[in-house]
Amino acid sequence: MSKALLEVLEPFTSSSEESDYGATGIHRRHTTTLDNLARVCEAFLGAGYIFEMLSCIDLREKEEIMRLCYTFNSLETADRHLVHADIAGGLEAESFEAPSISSLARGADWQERETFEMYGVTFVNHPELERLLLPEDADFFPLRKDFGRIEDAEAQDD
Amino acid sequence: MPETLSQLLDDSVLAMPIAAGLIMGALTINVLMLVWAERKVSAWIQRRMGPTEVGPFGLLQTLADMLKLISKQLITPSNVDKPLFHLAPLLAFAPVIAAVALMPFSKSLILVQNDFGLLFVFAFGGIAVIAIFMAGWGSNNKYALLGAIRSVAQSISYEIPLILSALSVVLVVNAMGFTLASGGSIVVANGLDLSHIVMAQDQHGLWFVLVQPIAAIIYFISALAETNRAPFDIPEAESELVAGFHTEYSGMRFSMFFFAEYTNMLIVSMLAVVLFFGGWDGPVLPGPLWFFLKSYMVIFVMMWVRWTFPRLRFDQLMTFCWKVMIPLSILNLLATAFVVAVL
Amino acid sequence: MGYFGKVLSGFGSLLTGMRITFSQFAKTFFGRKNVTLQYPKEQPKLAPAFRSAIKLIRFEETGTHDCVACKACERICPSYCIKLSGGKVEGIKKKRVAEFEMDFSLCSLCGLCIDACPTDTLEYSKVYEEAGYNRDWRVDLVAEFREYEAEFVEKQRVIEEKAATAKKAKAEAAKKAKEAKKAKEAEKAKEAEAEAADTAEKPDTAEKPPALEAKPAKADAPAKAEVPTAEVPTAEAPKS
Amino acid sequence: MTNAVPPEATPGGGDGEVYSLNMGPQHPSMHGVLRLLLDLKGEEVVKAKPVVGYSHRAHEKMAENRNTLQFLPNTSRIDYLSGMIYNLGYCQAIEKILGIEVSERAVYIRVIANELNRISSHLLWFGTFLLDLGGITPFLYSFDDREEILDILDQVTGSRLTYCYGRFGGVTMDVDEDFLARTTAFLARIRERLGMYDDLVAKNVILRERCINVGVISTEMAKSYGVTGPSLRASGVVYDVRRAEPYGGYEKFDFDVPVLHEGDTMARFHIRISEIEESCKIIEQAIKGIPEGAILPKKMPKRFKIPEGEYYFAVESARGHFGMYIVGDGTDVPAKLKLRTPSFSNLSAMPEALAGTMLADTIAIVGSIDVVMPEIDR
Repeated sequence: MSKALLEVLEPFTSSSEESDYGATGIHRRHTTTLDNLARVCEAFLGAGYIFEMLSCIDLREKEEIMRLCYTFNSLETADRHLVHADIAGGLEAESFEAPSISSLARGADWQERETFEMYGVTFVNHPELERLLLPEDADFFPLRKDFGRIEDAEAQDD
Repeated sequence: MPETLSQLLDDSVLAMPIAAGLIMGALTINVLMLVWAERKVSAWIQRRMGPTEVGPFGLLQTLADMLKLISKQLITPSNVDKPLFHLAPLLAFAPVIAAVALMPFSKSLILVQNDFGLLFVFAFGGIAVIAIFMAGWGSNNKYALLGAIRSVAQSISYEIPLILSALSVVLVVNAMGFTLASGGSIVVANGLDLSHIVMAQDQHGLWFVLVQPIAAIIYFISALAETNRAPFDIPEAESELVAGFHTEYSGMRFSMFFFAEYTNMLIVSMLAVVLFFGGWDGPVLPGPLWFFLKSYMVIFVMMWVRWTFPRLRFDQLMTFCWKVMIPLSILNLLATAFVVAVL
Repeated sequence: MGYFGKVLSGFGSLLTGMRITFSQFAKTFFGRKNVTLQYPKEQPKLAPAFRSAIKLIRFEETGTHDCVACKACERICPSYCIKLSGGKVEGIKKKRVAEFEMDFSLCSLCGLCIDACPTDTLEYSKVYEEAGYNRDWRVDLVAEFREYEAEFVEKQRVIEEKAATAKKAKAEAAKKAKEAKKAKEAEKAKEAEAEAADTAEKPDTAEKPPALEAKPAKADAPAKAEVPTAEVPTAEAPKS
Repeated sequence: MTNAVPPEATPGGGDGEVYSLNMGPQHPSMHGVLRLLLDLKGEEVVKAKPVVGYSHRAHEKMAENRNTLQFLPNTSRIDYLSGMIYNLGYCQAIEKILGIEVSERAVYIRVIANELNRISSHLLWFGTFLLDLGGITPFLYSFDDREEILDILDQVTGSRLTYCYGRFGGVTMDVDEDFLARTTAFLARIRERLGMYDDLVAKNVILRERCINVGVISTEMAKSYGVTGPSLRASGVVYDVRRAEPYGGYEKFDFDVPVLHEGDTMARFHIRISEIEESCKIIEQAIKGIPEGAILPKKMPKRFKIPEGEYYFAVESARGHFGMYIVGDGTDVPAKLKLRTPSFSNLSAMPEALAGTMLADTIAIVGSIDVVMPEIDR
């Protein structure tokens, strides 16, 4: 990881810490805000990194947030950066919104669609934010923690 | 003493039904054998066994398949153009029978003797295109329509080199002024008469494949395209068009297309034998047997080609036709004409 | 390479292809060798590791399985396709399985249950024609062992009784040995007082026999619990 | 997936020249259950829209409801064509998180199994790709070869497709001399066959016409879409997870990462064929160097609890970068397990790569990036 990139990232990230690559497979972890997400993404892509993965963690119950996790990786030497961006909102929150980065990294297009349908996170300015894997008329968000718990299913069976 | 079978039949009222029945029966058996052969050849090329269960060596497998197809319900999809949809298989089926009638199986075994046999065969071949287009258009299916459009463009394009290469042979026969001993009288060979072409080769002991090798190759490639055989099976390219023009057909209607396809193969290979491989000419064995043996050898090569190559793309197919085949066949024709004129 | 060169080399590549397919054709047609397995007529040779539906092992020594209904397999199964019940059986200490229902239509053949089994009584069967007319494919794995169960329980009871008596005997022997040792030690102390040079040999020889007797009894008891032997004479020999 | 014709697929501009064609999910050459909504102008593709999700099995949700060990059989079903690589990749991820030591012998066995699986996956791709182009015979030849691999793997794992061969800390079954001998014999065989395929297929003028300059994916485009695996290496980027982030003992082996710069279908074809050769090289070295020893650690914990934290481990599957993003919360059930599958990203680049091609090329291009639908849907 070059110093220059770190300096570019510095104003946009609220925290940035080294991670033990051997045990976690991640070199560095950053936390940013939704407003700065696009800047962070731009910085990484500008430094020749590729957008690798977008995921989401449902932490509504514990921390009242929906956490977006982006990883960026360098193709030349393994250098994986995990970027967190939290969307505030508890269990009762109606909607979750985040800026889309699909115009910067086109690979994010489908991954954002998947996150949208699985977690109900709306990506603003996404070119066609519609369901990817699930039927178009599905009105649930399967990967949220309160969906399809085994206890619920068992209770239903009984 | 009637000279040919057709003359024998001319004397009888039953001539037409008998001839038609003979042809139908022979062709049905031929198609059954060809489908079996295709499956066996493909299996052997692919290190498999092919049909083995029904009958000896699986010979009756196609018969069983045919019975199955006949007994199937005829499905007519709801939004098809009914007249076209129903007529197309018949139209594909009829001209191939007519074309076979013109073939000279031996000197005396010719069902219909015609001075312009070659032209008739090509003319009947042209009708098949209409049938395919009717099937594709009438099916009201995009895949079928695409297949039909491709088929029309392909057949019409490839007819040109096909005819041009055959024309080279006709030119040789006509210009060389072969004289044929026919029924006691001497006639000058007519290049458009199929039996005359054979007799010209027969009497001089020279197959035209040696005289016109380029024409033979062009003829063979164009014949593959004419019969929609791989690598030119673009009208029914199953990897993109499912089954092309006969996507919507099933049961007996489908088997009629199937029948036409395999009979077409027989016709073009018979014509190849007539034009380039000396027809019924051959030692020991009777003429018709030689004729069929040679035809089946040509068909074997067609099958061999089919199970070896990937398929061309549509635009490449047309490019190949217009930029390679047609210039080459014209060049060949001009060269032939030049040589013939000089000699 | 001009126009004709291209056409010719293309044509050449086609001929190469045809040569290859013809050589394969010849191998099948003239060499009479194909790669097909005519399945219903020929049976495939199953690898020794072949994984199919699980079954209970029939141990040679006992003539039956050794499932103790611990439910480790039921807990680990990712498809939740194992349901078993069982427990204490009258007369013997060992727990035994009563019902072992396995839904093969759900099983994914991962083998985690086999890894989890503490008594190693599960193995893959060699059934490979797994087809049926409906989806209900629940199999009672202990069904084939039921008729042996009473016999096994009886044998096990005998073994356990013997083990119990052996244990008693062993305990008594140990007690005796202890007493003997104490006596010897007392003696030894006395002797040590009397004679310092002779002490080393005597207690050794005196201690050995009880130790030998106690050891096999100790080692045998757990071994038998795991793999109970039907014919006991070999196991009995050291005890009597 | 109900609307047959989305609004944008209806004829544009009112000229009636553009029509939509629905390819799949039931179509002879759509790999698995891919559906392509094509807007065509004659034979030319104006717009292609892949519709996926027909084989969605909620692997990620299942991971959140099972403990780490129970998720093991799922892994080889994510991509059933390189199930071994996924299976062992998952094992390696958990081992790295928990710091479980893998014996040297197990590492070598895993490498052999992985590479055999990679070859079998590439052979299957070779066959089906040729099938897409209308060549049926090479398909059966390659399946004949693949059958041999399946037999070899069957001998040691007991199954032919969904292996579930790995365990945390090693593998389930040890290999014997017979296995190694068969593998060596297979390497000789496949090398000879590759020569044959080269003559029969790669040099064939029809195939070359069909493949060269068809479906070009530029380096920039590949990077932007996160295309990985052979498709990325055909576009001129030397990126192989086995090289970039060596895992599972790959650092011990000497192999090349083939790379071509054309980015077209033919380049992808050649990359996969060279990868089969490289895999052969790796297997050869592994067979030569395989040490004696145990295949599983003696003492293993019953439960594999993932410490609190976030982990990302990647392996190189036959199709590219397969990443597992695991979030642990101290229990043995992961709080989150995201599977970053290569085909997902590779297919997402397709709308752009397909626009402006011919209908027949569409099949060739989708075939050449080697998508496996269950892997996309998960």
